[in-house]
This record gives sequence, structure tokens and C-alpha cells, in this order.
Amino acid sequence: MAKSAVQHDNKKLNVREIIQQKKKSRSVNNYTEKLIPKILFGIAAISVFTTIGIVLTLITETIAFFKDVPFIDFFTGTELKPLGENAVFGVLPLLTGTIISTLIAMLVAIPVGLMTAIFLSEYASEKTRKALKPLLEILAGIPTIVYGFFAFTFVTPLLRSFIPGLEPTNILSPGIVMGIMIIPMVASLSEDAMSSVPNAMREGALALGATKLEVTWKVVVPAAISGIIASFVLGISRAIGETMIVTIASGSSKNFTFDVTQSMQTMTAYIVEVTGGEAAAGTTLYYSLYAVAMTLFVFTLIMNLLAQYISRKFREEY
Amino acid sequence: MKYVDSEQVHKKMGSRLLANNLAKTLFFMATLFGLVVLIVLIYRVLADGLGWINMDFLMNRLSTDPERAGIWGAITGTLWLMLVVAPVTMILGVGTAIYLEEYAAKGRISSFIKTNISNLAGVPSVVFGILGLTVFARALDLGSVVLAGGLTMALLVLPVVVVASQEAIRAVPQFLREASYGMGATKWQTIKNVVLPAALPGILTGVILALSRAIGETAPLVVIGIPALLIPVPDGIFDKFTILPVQIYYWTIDSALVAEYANLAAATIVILLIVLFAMNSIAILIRNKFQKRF
Amino acid sequence: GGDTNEGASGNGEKSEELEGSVVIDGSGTVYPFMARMAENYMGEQENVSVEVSRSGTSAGFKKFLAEDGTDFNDASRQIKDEEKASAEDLGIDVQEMKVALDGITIVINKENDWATELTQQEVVDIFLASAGKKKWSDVRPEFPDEEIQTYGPNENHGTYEFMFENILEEQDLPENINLQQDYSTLVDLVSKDKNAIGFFGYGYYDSNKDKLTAVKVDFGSGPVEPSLDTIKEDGDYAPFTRPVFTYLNTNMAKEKPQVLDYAIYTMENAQDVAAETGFAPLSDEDIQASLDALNGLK
Amino acid sequence: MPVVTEKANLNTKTANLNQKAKENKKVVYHTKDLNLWYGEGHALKNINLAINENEVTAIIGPSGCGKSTYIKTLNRMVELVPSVKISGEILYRERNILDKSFKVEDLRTSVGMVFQKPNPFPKSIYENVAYGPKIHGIRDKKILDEIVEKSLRGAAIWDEVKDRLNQNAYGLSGGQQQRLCIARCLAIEPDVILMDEPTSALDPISTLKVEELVQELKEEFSIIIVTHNMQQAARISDKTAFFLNGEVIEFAETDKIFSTPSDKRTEDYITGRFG
Amino acid sequence: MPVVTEKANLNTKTANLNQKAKENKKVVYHTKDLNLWYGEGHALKNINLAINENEVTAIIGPSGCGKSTYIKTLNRMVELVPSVKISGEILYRERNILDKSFKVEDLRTSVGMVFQKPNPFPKSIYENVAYGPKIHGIRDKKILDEIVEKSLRGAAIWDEVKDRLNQNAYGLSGGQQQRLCIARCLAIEPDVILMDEPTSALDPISTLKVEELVQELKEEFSIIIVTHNMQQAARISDKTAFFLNGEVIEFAETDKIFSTPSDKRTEDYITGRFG
Ligand SMILES: Nc1ncnc2c1ncn2[C@@H]1O[C@H](COP(=O)(O)OP(=O)(O)OP(=O)(O)O)[C@@H](O)[C@H]1O
Ligand SMILES: Nc1ncnc2c1ncn2[C@@H]1O[C@H](COP(=O)(O)OP(=O)(O)OP(=O)(O)O)[C@@H](O)[C@H]1O
Ligand SMILES: [Mg+2]
Ligand SMILES: [Mg+2]
Ligand SMILES: O=P([O-])([O-])[O-]
Repeated sequence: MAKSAVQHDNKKLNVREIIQQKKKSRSVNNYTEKLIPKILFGIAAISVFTTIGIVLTLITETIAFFKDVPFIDFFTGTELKPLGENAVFGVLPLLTGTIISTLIAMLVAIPVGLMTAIFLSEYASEKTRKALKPLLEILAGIPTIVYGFFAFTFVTPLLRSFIPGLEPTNILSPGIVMGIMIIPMVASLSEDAMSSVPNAMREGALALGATKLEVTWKVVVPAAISGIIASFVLGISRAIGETMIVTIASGSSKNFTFDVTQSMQTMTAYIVEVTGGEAAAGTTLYYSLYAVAMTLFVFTLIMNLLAQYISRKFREEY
Repeated sequence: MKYVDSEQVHKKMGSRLLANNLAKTLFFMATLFGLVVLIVLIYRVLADGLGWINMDFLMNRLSTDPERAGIWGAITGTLWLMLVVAPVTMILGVGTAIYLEEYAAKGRISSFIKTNISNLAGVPSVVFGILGLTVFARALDLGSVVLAGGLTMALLVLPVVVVASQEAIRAVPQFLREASYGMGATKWQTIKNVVLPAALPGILTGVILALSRAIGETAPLVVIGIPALLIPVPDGIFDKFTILPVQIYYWTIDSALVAEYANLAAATIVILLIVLFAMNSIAILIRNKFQKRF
Repeated sequence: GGDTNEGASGNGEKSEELEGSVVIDGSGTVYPFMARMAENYMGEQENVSVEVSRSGTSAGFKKFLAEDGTDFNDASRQIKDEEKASAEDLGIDVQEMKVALDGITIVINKENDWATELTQQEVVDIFLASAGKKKWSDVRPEFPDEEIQTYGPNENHGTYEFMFENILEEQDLPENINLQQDYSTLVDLVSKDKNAIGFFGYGYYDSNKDKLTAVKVDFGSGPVEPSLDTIKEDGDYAPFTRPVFTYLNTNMAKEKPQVLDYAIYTMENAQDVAAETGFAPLSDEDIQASLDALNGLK
Repeated sequence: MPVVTEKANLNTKTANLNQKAKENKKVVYHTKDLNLWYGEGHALKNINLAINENEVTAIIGPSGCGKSTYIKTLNRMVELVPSVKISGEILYRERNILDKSFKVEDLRTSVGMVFQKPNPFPKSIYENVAYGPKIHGIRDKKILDEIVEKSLRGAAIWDEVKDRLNQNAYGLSGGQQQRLCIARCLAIEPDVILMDEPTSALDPISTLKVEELVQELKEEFSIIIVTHNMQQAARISDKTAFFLNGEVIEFAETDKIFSTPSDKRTEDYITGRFG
Repeated sequence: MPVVTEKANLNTKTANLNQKAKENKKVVYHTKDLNLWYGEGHALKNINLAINENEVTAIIGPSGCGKSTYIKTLNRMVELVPSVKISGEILYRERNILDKSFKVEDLRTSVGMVFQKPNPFPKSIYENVAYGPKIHGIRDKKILDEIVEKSLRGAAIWDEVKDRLNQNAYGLSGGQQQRLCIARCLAIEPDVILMDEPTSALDPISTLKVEELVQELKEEFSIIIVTHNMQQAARISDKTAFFLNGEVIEFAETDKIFSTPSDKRTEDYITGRFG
């Protein structure tokens, strides 16, 4: 009786048997099954190797650099003259350039980005939000070289027409344009943070007779503050690493100054300048690339870790 | 005793509501600010560049003479670059995502890899350029050819693909996996035949977004080294090349010498933006088309 | 001038189809000349890829004098002894090819209507730290009481060295001189800064006459305007005149026929292209001397 | 007496009951022919209710009958839903709050609200209570201190939190959080307090405390409370309104509703035959 | 006969029943002292069951009693939950499937499974059915065609889909999808079919079709079916096991369970007194 299935199969085709046969000839299959995870692990490891690779490359060459130029001189030197016979390597001009351009960018991106986020999250109707957000995303997707072109051919001449002392290349214009570029990032991350504040909290405040502004400013923003700050920190990290806008629009003078109407060089622009010109291996100039890149890497790494830490540590507990 | 004097509250309410309305206007203007810049930027680029776009501009090789200069070399270079970036990020990105989502025990190693990937996403692109210069162009002695640029760019956009693929794989419902296992399928068979096909739209969206990021990047390739004048059109991955953003870069800085170069740069920007817009539209189409599958 | 070389290619080997690459780096001054040359050449030799970069004479020599270095290095000054020595160490045979004549041109902003004529000494003083000419009025009392902003190419460039060594006689440049990598940036900066004064090769002035004014320099016998006529070897602008070169790695020329072919092509067409790109052409004898040397490499 | 003249306006079947209810007390809320739609959905239908001062009015009815909608209409919180359309009149202290010229912020300052789920702000206990007075312009630290203490005492939670006023409100238990929300509401000294199922998220002991509190508060405030717990309505309210499908089926003294309801549906609901 | 020697091993209260059940038929699954934990949660407690060939065995019990867990243990799908720990033995055709050396893929090839919610792959109908044979190495298009037709006929859905085999399975109705899943399962000609509430997501007519199908399939296969629908168990099964809190309370002929249950709890459950 129990044989009925088998009998029936014998008439036409017996899949069970075919499968059994195939199984025997398929030790290959087992092999793949064991091999695949290893291959995939290897692939995943590449991402790790990349980071390690970056760090190791930077570190070894940076060490070579510090054999030529004392550590202290590099980080306290206000003079940077990388070319010629009497080269001097002080990174402070680049640091101030980077920090000032970042500051200008954040002075634009933080208020405008935050206000945009508030408008989208608290004031705009669903329809308006749906229409505006993709437009902001376009702004975020424009290549930085285009912003560089815009800064150089439009914003700088515009600014010069009402800031008389503004030099043809200056840190102000690329700083502002960088800020514009970062607005969408700050806006969308902050908006995410504010949207995740539960409505119950808004209702609680509204029921006390608070105006929308008071609800936003005293309840929603404080509740979303960690997400908002994380968006600022990521924006800062982005500004520090931004290259083409400053390369094109800020010139390459290595002045140690705090005057935003002047040309300054950032760490990123220095790297582009030096690799674009001479970078013959083995020279101090060549190693200086790595020292600067390392400094840049450490800066942005700290910012990224900080952002991760803030959003993890201060995750809202409502 | 009454602390809250409703008369007072009522009186002040007017100014509080005014403040609210002012703030609302201000917030709205801030939102418009970004959009106004977008419009100005696009208008400027179109005004400067549109008149320069024609068949010759697209199909001509580079020239120092603005009247004859074209971007065929940069277009071809961009395509070759993508031909390297696409498969490399696909394999690395999707492979990593599969490993993390399907194989890795949720322990130290996987969280270490994850942290790494999110940090990789924050490394400035110019630093990737240095890596590419040191490792691919110099140590592997490839020179500043398509392959070296492509590998550099692939690593740069890797996190985008990994994260998108992870999300896509995670979104594949468990019941599909169970159905496959229930048939006696092995893990890899299940992944290959069920999980990946179902996650494909999400993965593709991620890949397209990564490519559109790669298409717009300038700094790493400038660092690797692209000659200011390169007329030949690349024929393969071992040729020197230039790409649209780098061409824009050179024309922008050289516009001080030859004013028309600014127009060429703007025209190239128009082409680049069209390409990016098309890619993003495709990504959105894919996302919408396959969104509600399960 | 694509057709002119038909006559010049008397050697008869031109018709041969070549392929491969020619890699050129070096002088930014020579770049416009070399870029045009390369473009013309590729009009004839479709399959040869000529790439031209412009990292500056000195920077270029570092890339030229290296293993697997560049084929040519353009130079706005003559090769230095150290560079020759390093070539010898590496076993690189270098062939000097003088390609044209250039004049260091002192440029000022279009709005600058006072310093259009300066004596050679005044020019030197402006660019000399020890002279302490910080304001225009320090140069001449009737000039405006405003700070001079000096500009020039950076140390990667032959032009910097020519200025520093030949014109300033190796004395210090002022602290605040604004040194740039790209000539385009220099042109832009000077064209936008009323108090600017800068220097670079004549070609960059020539193609930007609408944006810049060239200072007429008085070398003792009245102000001389730099022009293709005056920057000849024995012309009136001679003190600021200099030859420009390209240096050929002859090992490469022997290995790669397209490199030698390109070298010969360059010399054959140097006079035409020079005129088009803002250089004074060489004499026929100079050209022939180089051609003879190149033909000897075959 | 104005009450007498007003009677003439009432033309629903609840008119008689409203009339009785007003014999001793002033009317604080008077809803007239109120209709409300969420888009196409007709959520409130011809509501006519007169609610008295210094009483606890309970609103009961099965889920989805419109209880929350009604109570949220009383402080116009319902307008946060974009698709809402309203017709009719709601007189609060004889002024129509649905009038365009009526400022919702003023209304909400006089009419406090306590929600189903405790929703303290993620701030300190002190800041939670001081929030209302502060936004209404009270800056003086001493006055604020006094208000905070008085409100917390009023909400019967002072003793439990007086030593940790600066700690985050999220450290409190659910029941404490709910009483904190009541304190927050008391701090702006409202005239009416609306409560939407204030005890549904609480354990029995916390519920008891809140119920006792409601009893005390009615000495000073008028309270309208939504509850799905009929025992609760019976225990604490003076009047009860029974809602069904967006209509008021019956509105009367609580004793009467629970002993001799005049509508069959009310009886069915109270005896648990549906809902 | 091996059956006789095996009897001696059985030492639970279900022993007698198992014994009777085996008088005519071979045992296909023999669970011995099975215990299963999800982390700390003891989900299956000392399960002893012997399940016969060519019968329909129903598993009933209130929600959370461990029905799904048990059935998923039979093809070791339960191991997809990382925290699972198992002790005891499950003999399938006299081999212990919990043994390390036993390949789950082999087991699952012989033991098909149909899930609560229809879960076709987002592929064509044809590809859904051909999936199993393909992964087991059958590439020949003609054989595949035959298998697909045979399986779809076996699942009583051939006539409904034969004209649109290349259309996506998501275009089918829920009931059709579930029969497609059964066809997919039949395509690899399993020995046993496990079904976890296969009709709970279906309308009554589709349910009826699936129930009829189960009756037909038992001629060829052994079927274990989890159901929370007692009428269903009564209608289609030969034996029924009643689970409660991870234990087997009673296991017997379906007729007996539903007419004269020997355990009070079984009776209470069947008469609807709890669950
Ligand atoms: N935001 C909304 N949009 C559309 N319809 C809504 C909305 N809120 C409530 N409704 C509908 O209005 C009707 C009344 O809802 P309401 O929340 O007032 O009921 P309720 O009596 O409070 O019920 P419960 O006891 O469940 O809280 C319901 O049919 C509900 O579906
Ligand atoms: N993945 C899991 N992790 C932890 N515990 C689980 C898991 N799955 C099930 N359980 C627990 O194991 C017990 C048995 O669950 P199981 O799903 O087997 O019940 P069931 O009888 O199928 O119930 P239902 O009729 O609701 O499907 C339950 O207490 C359940 O909470
Ligand atoms: Mg409600
Ligand atoms: Mg179950
Ligand atoms: O660029 P240079 O000609 O000055 O070397």
C-alpha cells in the first residue's frame, strides 16, 4: 500500500529518483556552499582593507614627512612655502583656511538648513513638503565642480560688486557656496529628527495655548536636538572635506590670515595643487601631501565618529 | 490667588501670534533660498552654455580652439570609467551586503565592518584620490589610466552600494526565504534564486545612485593626474582619459585665458546635469515600479 | 597651418602611419605653443596620442628625469647643471630643442593708468624685497599712495626662476608676492586687482590684451612695448627676452618612433605655431640645427 | 436670568435634560447643531449639548463613536487634521469658538487638556509644569516656583516628586506621568479641563488616584472626561452623555443614565449588549 | 516486523494510541522526548509522537501552544531562529534528523512544507513550480514541463492556470496562490507534506478546495497539518494531536478525540471552553 506513490511514479517519471541521482553527482554543490561565504567574507574585508589601506598609506608617508619636518614645526608653523629651495612647512595657514571656510559654510548652512527643516516639518502641508523635498534633493545631487564654477563665475563677481575690498579669489565666496551645498543635508537630516518627535508632544504643548513657534522652539527642537546636532556635525565634516569649490574659487595663497576677503588655501585645495603640479616621489613636498591628508582624515574621522556618537548616545527616549 | 491673568495672556497673544507668523515667513524664505539658488545656478549655466551645445560640441575631440573643441573624449572617458566602477562596486558592494545580511553572525566582526563602511562614507574624496595615486597609479604602476581612476572611484562610492543593497536584502520577506529552504534549497541557492532577484530593484537603485555620485566627482581624478590637454579618445581601460567634471574644471580655471572656455564649461555642465538627472529619474522609476511587490 | 608642413616634410617619411603615445609636461609658458602643436600633429597622425600637461618647468623636469618619465619636457629656461647631472645618473640622453623666443612681460591692471611705463630698475625694485617699494608712491612720488600687489608664477616654474635669477639677480622677492601655479589664475588676479603688477610670458599677455596692460619697459633708451617684433634676440626688449625649449629624452625617441616623429614635426612647424601662440619665431638656422640633431637620432 | 431665555433655542430631544441641568449652575460650553466631517466621513452629527460649570461631565460610547473628536473640537485641536470640516456653533462662555476671529491659543489657554497616553515633554519635571506659564509670559522665578508647587500639589503628585524636580519626566511611572500632565495643565489655571480617556493607559492604583483627583478638581474647574469605562463614568461624573455613531443618544444625570436610561440603545450599551 | 520491537521503547501515555495507530501502517515520523527552547522559553516539552504514512495527522491547540514550532522542527526550519536549542530525537524513516550528520537540505527535499500565508516567489507560475526541481539539478526542459503540469494537476489548479503559466504568481488569488504553493511542494515529490494552517488566510471556497486536495494527496503522501479550526481537523484528518503549553495532551484517532476525549482539557478545548 505504501508503495503506491512509487508505483505511480514508475509509470511516467520519478522525480524523487532523479533528484537522488543528481544529488550524488553534486559534491561540487557542497563545495560552493562552503566556498561562497568565504568569498563573500573576503569581499567584505576589502572595505575594511580600504580603510586600513588609507590609514596605513597615510601613516607611513606621514612618518617619512616628520623625519624631514619636526612635528611641532608642522603644527605650529604659520608659514607654508612648499616649493623652492628653502621650503617651509607650517600647516597653520591650511588649517585656518579650512576652519574659516567651514565656519562660513556652517554660518550659511546651519540657520538656513535648520529653518528649512522647521518649515518642512512643522509648518508645511503634506503637499508642499512632498513638492519641496525633491527639489532640495536636486540641490544635494549637483556635483561640487558645478558649485565651484558657480562660485567662481557668479558669486564672487556678485559679492565683489558690493564688498569693495574683496579679492578676486577669496575664502568668503566658496565658503558661502559650500554652505549652500550643505543646506539640503542639514535640512533633510534635521527634518528627519524633528519628524520623529511624536505628535503627542506637539499636542501637549498646543493644548496649553502655545503658538506653533513656541511648540517648535521649546518642545520639538529640544526633543530632536541630538539628531539636529548630528546633522550639523556631518555638515561640518562635509565642509572640511570639500575640495573643488575652494580649489577653484579660493586661489592658492598660503597666507596665515583671518581676513575672509583674502585668498586662503584649505587642506584639500593644497592636495590638489601639489598633486597637479609636482609630486615627485621621495621629496619632502611629496610627503607633505600625506601629512596634510592625514590631518584632514583625522579631522573628518573625528567629526563622523562624533556624529555617530551623538545620535547613538542621545537618542531621544520618548 | 490667580497667577495667570487671562486678560494679560489675551493681550500678549497678538504679539505672540505675530512672532509666529513672522517666523513662519522667515522659515519659508529660508526654504525658498535653496530653491532660488538652484534656479539661479541652473539659469546661469543654461544662459552661458546652452548656445554652445550642438552635435559638433558633443562629437568633437578636445581642442585649444573653443570653436572646434568638443567633449567626445570626456564623454567616452566617463563611459569607460563607469564600465570599471559599475562592475567593481556591484561585486564589492553587493558581496559585502550579502555577507553582512545573510552570513555574518551579528557580532564583533560584522559591526566592525559596518562601522568601517560608515566611516568610509565620510572620508573626503580627495583622500581617496591620494589612495588611488599611491596604490593604483604608482604602487601597481597603472599610471593615471581609466582602470586606476575607476578602482579609486569604485572604493569611493562603495558605501552607497553597500548600504542600499543591505536595505534591499533586508526588505526581502523572510517567508520567501522559508519557502525556498522548505524545498530543500541550500543557503546559497536561496540567496541566488530568491533573495537577490527580489532585492534587485533596490540594489540597482543603489548602484545607479552610486554611479551618479561617481560621475560628478572631480577631486580624486585630478589628484590621480589627468593631463590638461588630452585630445585622444580612450579606447580601453588602460588608456589615459578625462571625464566631464575634470574637463569642466580645466575649462573653468582656463576661462581667465580664453573667455569662451567659461561657455564650454557651462555647456559641459548642462550635459553633466542632464546625465545626472536622467540617472536619478531612472533610479526613481525603478524604485516606484518595484516598490510594492510583496 | 596644417598645410605648411607638406613642404617641410621633405624627408619623405611623413606618410608613415604611426601609433602610440607622446607624453609632454613642463613649462606653463610653452603650454599654449605645445598644445597647439600637439593638436595639429594629431590632425595628421590620428592614432598617436599626444598629451600635454603644464606643471611648470622645474616640476616638469622632476617628472622628465625619472624612470618611465615623460618624453618631452617643455622649459622656459635652460636645463640646469643639477638636472643634467641627474639625467646622466639615470642614463637619460637629453636633446635640447629651442623652439621659440619669449619676453617676460610685466602686466598691470587695465585701470592702472600711471605705471604704464617703468624703467628696468623700477621693475626690479618693485619685485625686490630689499628695495622696499611697498606702495606705488614709493616707486614714484606722483604715483598713488596705495599698496602694490605683486603677482607671479610659483617656484615650479621656469619663469619664476628666470625672473629671480636673471632679472633680480638672486635677491629675495618681497614677502607678500602672490605666487600661483596656474597662469590662468595669474591673469585673472591681475585683471581684477587695480594695484596688481605681475609677470609672465608674452603669450599670456598676448591672448588677454583686453584684460591686461603690458608695462613698457625703459632699458635705457626709451620705453619699449613687448611685442613679437621687440622680443627678438637682438630686439629692443632683449634684456627681458629668453628662448624657450623643449627637452627630448632621446632614449624614448629611439624606442618610440612617434616620439622622434613628433620632435621633428615640432621643429618643422615651430615658426608657424610660435607666431600663432604669441612667441617670436626662431631663425631658420636655429631650426635647422635642431633638425639636424634630431635626424641624427634615426 | 439668561438661562431662561436661552432655553427657547434648544430643539433637540436633549433639551429637557439640559434644562434641568442648568437649574443651579452656569453653562460653560454650549454646543449647538455641531456637525463635523473628516473628508467624507461624517464623524459628528447634530450635536447639541450644554455643559455645566464645576461639574464632571462624562462622555461614553463605543469605539469610533466620536468621543475623542467631540472633545478635541472643544479646544479646536481637531483642526490639526487637515481634512476636517465643521458646521454649527460651540459657545464657550457665550462666545462662539468656531468663529474665525476667535484665537485658538486664547481658547486653549483657558481650556486645558489631558490626553489618553501621558505625553510629558522630554524635560525636567519642573520644566514640564513651568512650560505653560513661561510661554504665557511669566518669567519671575519665584512666581514660577510657586506655580509649580501649587500645580503639582493640585495634581496630588507633589510629595512623590518634590525631591527630584530637576529630573527628567521620563523617569516617572505611567501614572505619575499622567498626574504630571494634569499638573502641567493646572499650571495655566484653566477654566475647563478636557480629559480623553486619561486612565486607559494606567494601572488600577494609578487610575484610582486620578479618579480621586478629578473629584477634587471639580471644586475649582469644569471637567469633561471621555471614558470607555462605564464604572468610571458612574463613579466620578455628575452628568453623562452617551454617543453612538457620531450622535448624542442620551444626556442626563449620571445616576439616571445608569439606573433608568430612557433610550433602548443606551440601556443595551450599559448592560454590555454591544460596544 | 520491526514495528513490534519498536513498541518497547515507547513509555509515555500516548504509547497505547501510537501502538494502535501502527497496526496497519508504517511510522514515518517518530518523535522521542523532544524538548525545544527559544532562548529561555521552553516551547516544546517532552513530545512523543509517532506519525503514520499515508495518513493526515492534524495538530490542534490554542495559540502559542507550540504547534508551529513542532511542525517546523520536523523539517528543522525552526533552526532559522538563532536562539533555538533542541534535545531528544526525531526519527524520520528511522534516521534521527537531529543528528549533526543529517543534511537538512536532504530532509527538506523529502519533506515538503506549505505555510500559513501563501508565499509564492515573485516569479512566473511556471518558475514557481519548476524552482524545486531546478535547484535539485533538473535542467531538461521537457522533464520540467512534465513535472510542472503534473504538480499543478496534483494541486488541482492546472485548469485555472494552464493558459498563463508565464504570468507572475502574484496575479493569482490567495486561494490559487496557496494551491500553487502546494504544487510547488509536490514538484519535488516529497514523502511527507507539512502544512501550517494552510487555509487560515483563505476564503471558505478556497479552503474547501484545499481541504479536498489534502484528502486526495494522502493517497500518495503523508500529511501533517496544523489547524486552529477544529471542524477542519475533524473533517480531514485521520489522527489528531492536541497540544497545550508545549505538551501533547492527547493523541488519538480523530473520531475518538472529537467524540470521547480522554483528557478533561481536550474536552474543554474542543467544546470551546478555552483557547
Ligand atoms: N484623523 C482622522 N481622519 C479621518 N477619520 C478619522 C480621524 N480621526 C477619527 N476619525 C474617524 O472618526 C470617527 C470618530 O473617531 P473618534 O476618534 O472620535 O472615536 P472615539 O469615540 O474616540 O473612539 P475610541 O474609543 O476608539 O477612541 C471614527 O469613525 C474614526 O474612524
Ligand atoms: N522566534 C521565536 N523566538 C522566541 N519565542 C518564540 C519564537 N517563535 C515562537 N516563540 C514562542 O514559542 C511558543 C510557541 O509558539 P508557536 O509559534 O509554535 O505557537 P503556535 O501554536 O503555532 O501558535 P499560533 O496558533 O498562534 O500560530 C510561543 O510561546 C511563542 O511565543
Ligand atoms: Mg478616542
Ligand atoms: Mg503557528
Ligand atoms: O611654467 P613655466 O614656463 O614658468 O615653467
